[in-house]
Amino acid sequence: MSKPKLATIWLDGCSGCHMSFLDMDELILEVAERADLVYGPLVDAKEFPEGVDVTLVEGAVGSSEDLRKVREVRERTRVLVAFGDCAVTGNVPSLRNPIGPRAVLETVYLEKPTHNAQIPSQLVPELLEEDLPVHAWVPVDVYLTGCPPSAARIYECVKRLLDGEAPETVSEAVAWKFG
Amino acid sequence: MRELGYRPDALIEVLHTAQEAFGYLDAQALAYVGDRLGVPQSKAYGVATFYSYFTLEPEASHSCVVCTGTACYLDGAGALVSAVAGLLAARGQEAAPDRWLSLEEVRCLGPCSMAPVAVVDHEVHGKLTPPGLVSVVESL
Amino acid sequence: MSEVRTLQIDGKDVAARSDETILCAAEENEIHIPTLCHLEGLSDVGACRLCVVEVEGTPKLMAACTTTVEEGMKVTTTSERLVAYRRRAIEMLFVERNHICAVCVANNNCELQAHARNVGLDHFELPLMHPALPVDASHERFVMDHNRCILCTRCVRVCDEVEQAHTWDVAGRGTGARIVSDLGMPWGSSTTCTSCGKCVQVCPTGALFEKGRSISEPKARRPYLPYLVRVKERER
Amino acid sequence: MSAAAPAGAQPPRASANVCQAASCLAMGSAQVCRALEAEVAAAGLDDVAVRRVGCLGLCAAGPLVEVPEQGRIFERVLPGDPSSREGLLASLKGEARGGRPVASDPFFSRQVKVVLERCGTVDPENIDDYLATGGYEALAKVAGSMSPDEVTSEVVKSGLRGRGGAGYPTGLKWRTVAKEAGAAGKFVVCNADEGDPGAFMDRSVMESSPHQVLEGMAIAGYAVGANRGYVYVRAEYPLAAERLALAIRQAERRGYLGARVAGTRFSFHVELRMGAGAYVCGEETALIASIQGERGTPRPRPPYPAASGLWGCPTLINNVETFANVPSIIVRGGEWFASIGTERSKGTKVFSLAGAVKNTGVVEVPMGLTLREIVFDIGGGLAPGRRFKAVQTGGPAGGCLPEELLDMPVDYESLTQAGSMMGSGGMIVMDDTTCMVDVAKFFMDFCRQESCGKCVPCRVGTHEMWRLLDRMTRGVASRWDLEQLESLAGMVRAMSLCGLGQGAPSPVFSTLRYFRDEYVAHIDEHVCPAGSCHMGTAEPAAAGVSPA
Repeated sequence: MSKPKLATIWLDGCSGCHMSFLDMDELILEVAERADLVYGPLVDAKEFPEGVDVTLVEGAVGSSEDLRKVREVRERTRVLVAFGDCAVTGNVPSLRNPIGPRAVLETVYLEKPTHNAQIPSQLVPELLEEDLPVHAWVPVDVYLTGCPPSAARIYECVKRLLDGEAPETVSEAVAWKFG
Repeated sequence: MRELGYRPDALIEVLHTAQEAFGYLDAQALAYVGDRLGVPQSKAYGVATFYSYFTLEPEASHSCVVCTGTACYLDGAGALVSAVAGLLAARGQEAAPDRWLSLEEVRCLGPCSMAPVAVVDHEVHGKLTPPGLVSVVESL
Repeated sequence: MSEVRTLQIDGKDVAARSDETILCAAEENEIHIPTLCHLEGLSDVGACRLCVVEVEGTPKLMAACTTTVEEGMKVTTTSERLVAYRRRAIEMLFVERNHICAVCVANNNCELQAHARNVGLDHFELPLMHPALPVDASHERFVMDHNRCILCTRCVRVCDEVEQAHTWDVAGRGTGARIVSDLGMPWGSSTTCTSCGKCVQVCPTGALFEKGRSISEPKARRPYLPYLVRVKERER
Repeated sequence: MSAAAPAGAQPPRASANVCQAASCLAMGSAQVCRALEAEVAAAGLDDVAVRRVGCLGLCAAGPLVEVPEQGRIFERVLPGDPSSREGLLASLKGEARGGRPVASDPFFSRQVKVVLERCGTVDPENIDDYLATGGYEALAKVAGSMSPDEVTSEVVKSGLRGRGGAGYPTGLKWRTVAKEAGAAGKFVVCNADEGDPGAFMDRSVMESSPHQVLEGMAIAGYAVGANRGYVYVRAEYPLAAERLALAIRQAERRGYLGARVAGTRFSFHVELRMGAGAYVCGEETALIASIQGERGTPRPRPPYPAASGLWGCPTLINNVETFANVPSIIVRGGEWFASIGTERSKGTKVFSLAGAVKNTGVVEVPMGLTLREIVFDIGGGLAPGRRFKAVQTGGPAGGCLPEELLDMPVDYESLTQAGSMMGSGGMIVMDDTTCMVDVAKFFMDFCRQESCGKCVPCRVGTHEMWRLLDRMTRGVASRWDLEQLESLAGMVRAMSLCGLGQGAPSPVFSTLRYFRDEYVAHIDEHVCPAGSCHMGTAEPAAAGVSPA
């Protein structure tokens, strides 16, 4: 029997959750043993593969590209984990919501720069009107809160899911706090 | 205020009177009223902002109050509001400090049998159509 | 004079004074009912609704902090329905303003955050409202961050009832309600604020805080309120 | 001001009673009155009196003028149109023609008037008119020859229940307040903050017979041992407030209010307090806060105002219509009152009929009449070509009742069982062009704007329910949104602090109960069956919250 497929993806967030994931120390070897890490910032794969068992989604959905990715991930994943506060609530990236994307772009690219002030329009995805949690767009199976979630809780969550535990019981087991 | 005996419970009555006299309640009026009635400033401000009848902004020269009670709503009060709002937008006067007209919505004025109803400068107009209300307003 | 009443809370027979609230009676008997707007030493307003309990024979849920005990009362403090409703109420408090725990001065010292954890709230079903709210840092020592305010009015009550300055009150209504100082001007320009800091002390979240505090830095909780109230009562 | 005949003069042969209530006034009935006076004088009809009276009921056809001697009501008597007065003038001359015959017209003949007895017959600005029709007799009788307990017993016997909404037995409430010690005094408060959109009965009563309300309050004051009363009138009713203020002054001058009521040792002072635009102040604890000059935020009950109300004193709060019933109960007896209506809902109820019904206006019917009788017989049904869909009762805390319930008797219990409520008496008829999801959204928008913001279930819950309903009416909602709506509705009803929040989900519940198919059509098919919602082309994956 082949090993379950594990993927991670980094959307609108600071990558702190991925850092925390790496912070598992030697336990990461156990995860590597238990699963095939098929996609993520740590893996050299261009395309998000089909038939993934568990995907950890870090970050909120802030741009058209984030949205395209998260929909693709949802289609190709059995158990989707909203990984960290940005994915769960929008968290820091969502601080822009009260003022809207236009104001953010103007402040960052037009008012603040000392030279060559212009809003980039090529090769960068468009910002969505609001920066929203993952479950605003696609169904989420497990919410792993924390900014970031501790390595121990990430391990706990991944291990249980790889063991085939139901997402509901995993959710209960790893429920913690925001922040 | 003298009539009401400088009691804290007269706050709403006094604010009514002050608004009638000055058209709106500015910080000075609120501070004065609070002081004389023995009501803390923050409480006077809290009361003035709780009730929709009180306004902390200067009044426009004319007012158009569209009733959006149930009967009026069902009979097209929304279209009345948009028609006047459209007129205001066309005149570019909705945000000027010395505004020409204030457009407000109010919940049920009571003459439901005349729905939809609007009150233009304190005069009640019933069974209105959007062009009808616009012509009333334009004649001001 | 108060008399003794006997009642049942969660099946346990308890005795209480006739002027005591259900919350009081429960606390004395080590039965913990979640609270947020309640704070010992301040009057109760029954606003946060977290402490609602079921009372046999009453179809309505009663706020434990404002309902006095009655002879023979049968009170249930925890049921599936109550837990679900409390959870929803906490969720509502989160979504109506910008509570971003990760960057909040009260992170790990916040009663709202603790409640969310206690009821296992791990995401919001309701969409976040993301209102644009100001942060008032005009006071020389303190800051009022409306993004974190849950309108529990502890600050309003402590300022009115204990400090008796009545600098704070609530303005507006509905989701537009805001805590204001004096005539809605910046806190720093308040002529009534004594800068006593009691409001900062009683704030359950990170809405009121001392300048210079960093995220997650524990705030010293000083249980001075019951003492102050006793002193005031003695004076009277 | 009034054309009431001076004492000793010949009573007029005929009179033109011109309605001076808000709705007819807005159509120009003050000018009609003046024009009529001139025309009557010009025609040399010196035995005809032109009188200013209160509401004649059929507001749809105003300005209204009644010629009681001929039993006829003339409609749309317009100030600028002398031809609209031809039939009326002929009638005043003694010809029986034109107008609407009161005796045979079901709008008038099916009504039973207790509260509205004097509406449209007395000049609301003249206490003599009120006195001439037996006004203040009940108060004089009570203060002169009855014990407080006898008064309360009479009210208990009548079976009168609160007309403001919930239907709490009035006599019981009086007894509770009467039993309180009230060392620092007691208060009687008249709740005239008629805030339900689409309800205007209380306005009509205050504008048409203000003394009747004051008399009821004074009797209540005597019964419960209170010497001070407040009438809390909503700011949107300036005419009602003006007439009440005038009535208070007149009654004080004549000794029916003030230090020695009707020459007895009982004193009762009434003050008028104006609201300032806050629906929640109809809730009794919020109303108390507002009278005290505070923000109108409710507080948890108990303690009930009967034990601790205004300034902590025992306080009796009843609404306008409840008080207006009291003088008749005293004069004619509780048993007489109890003989009208049904087993558990005694007496009559005043309704304001509005919406898609022909005869909009104010009507008073015995409890237990069916909705069909009210809407179709009295109300005259709908405009030709329109189909009845629902009738909304009870305001924002009430519900929408469908066609299959038209034969339901109108009483407190039946309405509550059907998922609506009696409320204060607003009745809005809706036809097939009205979308029930949109109606639910309308009421939720109202509640969200009127929520005081004190408790979180109401403050946030009404906003969230409105948002979900708004999504539905725009055609972008999912089944998940519907689930959320139902879940929120249950939570807000159970958890809110006061009646506003507890009642806010009711229109949602009742429309879901009777018109669920309309919700489903909006969600599954993006179609508004009534054709009133502007359904945009479905947004690409709207940012709703999807299920876990």
